[in-house]
Amino acid sequence: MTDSGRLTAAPSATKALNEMTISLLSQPVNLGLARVAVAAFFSQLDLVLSELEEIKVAVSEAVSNAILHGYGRQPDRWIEVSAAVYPDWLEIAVEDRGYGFSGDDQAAGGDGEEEGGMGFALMRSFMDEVVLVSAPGQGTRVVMRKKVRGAVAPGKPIAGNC
Amino acid sequence: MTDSGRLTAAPSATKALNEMTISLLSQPVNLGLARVAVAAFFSQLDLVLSELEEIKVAVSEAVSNAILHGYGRQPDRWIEVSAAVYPDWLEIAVEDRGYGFSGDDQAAGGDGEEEGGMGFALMRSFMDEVVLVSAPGQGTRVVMRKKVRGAVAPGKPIAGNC
Amino acid sequence: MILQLEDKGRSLVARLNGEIDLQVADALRTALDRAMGEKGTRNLVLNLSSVSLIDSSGLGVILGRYRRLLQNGGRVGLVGPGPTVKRVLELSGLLRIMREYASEGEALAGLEPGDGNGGRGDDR
Amino acid sequence: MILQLEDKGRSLVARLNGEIDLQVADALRTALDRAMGEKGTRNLVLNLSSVSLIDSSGLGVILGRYRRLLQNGGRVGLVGPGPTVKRVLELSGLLRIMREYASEGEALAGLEPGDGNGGRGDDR
Ligand SMILES: Nc1ncnc2c1ncn2[C@@H]1O[C@H](COP(=O)(O)OP(=O)(O)O)[C@@H](O)[C@H]1O
Ligand SMILES: Nc1ncnc2c1ncn2[C@@H]1O[C@H](COP(=O)(O)OP(=O)(O)O)[C@@H](O)[C@H]1O
Repeated sequence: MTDSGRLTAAPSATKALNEMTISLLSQPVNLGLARVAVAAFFSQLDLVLSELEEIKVAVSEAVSNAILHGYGRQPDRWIEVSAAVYPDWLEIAVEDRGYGFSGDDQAAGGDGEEEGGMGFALMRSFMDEVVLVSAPGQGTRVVMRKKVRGAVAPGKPIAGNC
Repeated sequence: MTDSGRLTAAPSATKALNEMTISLLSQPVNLGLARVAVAAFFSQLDLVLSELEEIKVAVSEAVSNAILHGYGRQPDRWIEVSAAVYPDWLEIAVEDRGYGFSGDDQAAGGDGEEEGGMGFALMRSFMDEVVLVSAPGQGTRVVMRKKVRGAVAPGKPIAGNC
Repeated sequence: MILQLEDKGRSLVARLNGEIDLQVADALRTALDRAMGEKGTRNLVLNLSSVSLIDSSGLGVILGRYRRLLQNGGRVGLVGPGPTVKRVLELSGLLRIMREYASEGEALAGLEPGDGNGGRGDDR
Repeated sequence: MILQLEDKGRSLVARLNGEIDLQVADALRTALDRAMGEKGTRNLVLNLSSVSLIDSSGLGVILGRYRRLLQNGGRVGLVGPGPTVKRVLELSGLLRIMREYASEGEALAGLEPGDGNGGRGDDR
């Protein structure tokens, strides 16, 4: 977790140009809110539509995991989704205070009837780096980072539809 | 502030059916984010478009006040916008830890070249109750409540465009 | 916000777009004032049909331009606000001092009757 | 999510809409299974052209229906995914086991060749 050159799940040393955090209850109805808020936040950048769509899928996976695995579908727990803009990249963190898991669980991958550990595979495909910090009984924090072409110049208004 | 039958700025005694909080930096670029997040959150209710638009204006006014008056345009301070669904009403709270103001300032209304205390007038027109708690040097919390026709049955997915 | 400007004789037509709030108010004010200054605009027609939201920061910009033009006997006409934008204009009292027109054409005709008589014709 | 179902002989056409995630997965699964059970569906055509997002919960529903139908020799055809939905289908390997068709018509013809020969015709 502290290899140089690798993203740590701790806040970046570089100062964010803009950041936000949204706290939501662990209910599937709030998945759309998490996606919309993150996409709206990043609409200040000049992302292309497919990038925004990929970010939404990654957010969906991480928040679904918090609901399903972190909290075992308990509906009254809090999930924190934060997003930040840095000069050359963007960052999303999803955190729960739930069950957590050990490396073994993760290696084991999915356990559902119909799923097979696709969540992290999609997060890794759509973001440039995914770092996971989890401890059984303490919760899970997933930090995802995506490089943004060229320097980012925030200032575009955040649009009403995203 | 504690008259019975009046909204207090303290959390309601009734348990919210769903709630969320978004923390954002005191920058005008984040106004759209505040509006979109609140509108996305309430898209789980069966509001008509004009109600959502009115809610967005009220949020815009309260967050603009926090940026302009609460923090005097300092761009690196936090504003918390929370939203909650109750059986018969919805609630939005906007809070800053800025300058705050006394009753006199409020009575004085606007001070800008071109404005005239329109903010609270619009919040009051578009919401059913607006309660203000502010103390000089400590910050301001505005709680806005809107009745929702009939009982609210959350569960509609939060849509991607709002 | 995207702003489109069109010069029509002594009137300036400005077509506003999107959400007119604190985030865009400064840029909008500057752009309108520059265009009005360059062109010696007498009357301003604001086409609001593509405005999805306006708040008091946006109202402030309109009111400021209104006051500027009024000093030279000019006026501001509003075109095409959607229902909620119109409610905001009404509640703020702007529709008591500025008139709404059904189209840009009617606004231009109403603000500048006789096309060049100095704009002193009334449009009550 | 809005789901529209149309029965086409031994195939069921399901037109999905919106964001297919954990929030709608249960309802989608139930609706598809009920319709497939009632109609004795052999093949399923999923029209994804109005799907704006699919995540692994949505993939799970598709994969589950695929496995169910496979037991009786049936298959699933996919129609019209947008670029990002298609990427998700590719990355998950679903497009290695299910075929994409250019239209509902082609999917129906491909899955049920000869219209009633038992669906054992190939569509490689
Ligand atoms: N927030 C979390 N809390 C606890 N365990 C988690 C969390 N996120 C992921 N996991 C574990 O990692 C595994 C792999 O996750 P993922 O790749 O998303 O696939 P899936 O959700 O389909 O199992 C999960 O099955 C679970 O054991
Ligand atoms: N968050 C806040 N922090 C400090 N003062 C505030 C805040 N919100 C409102 N005020 C005070 O209340 C006054 C009236 O606000 P408002 O009705 O929105 O009109 P305007 O913003 O145009 O002045 C402001 O001028 C300011 O003095």
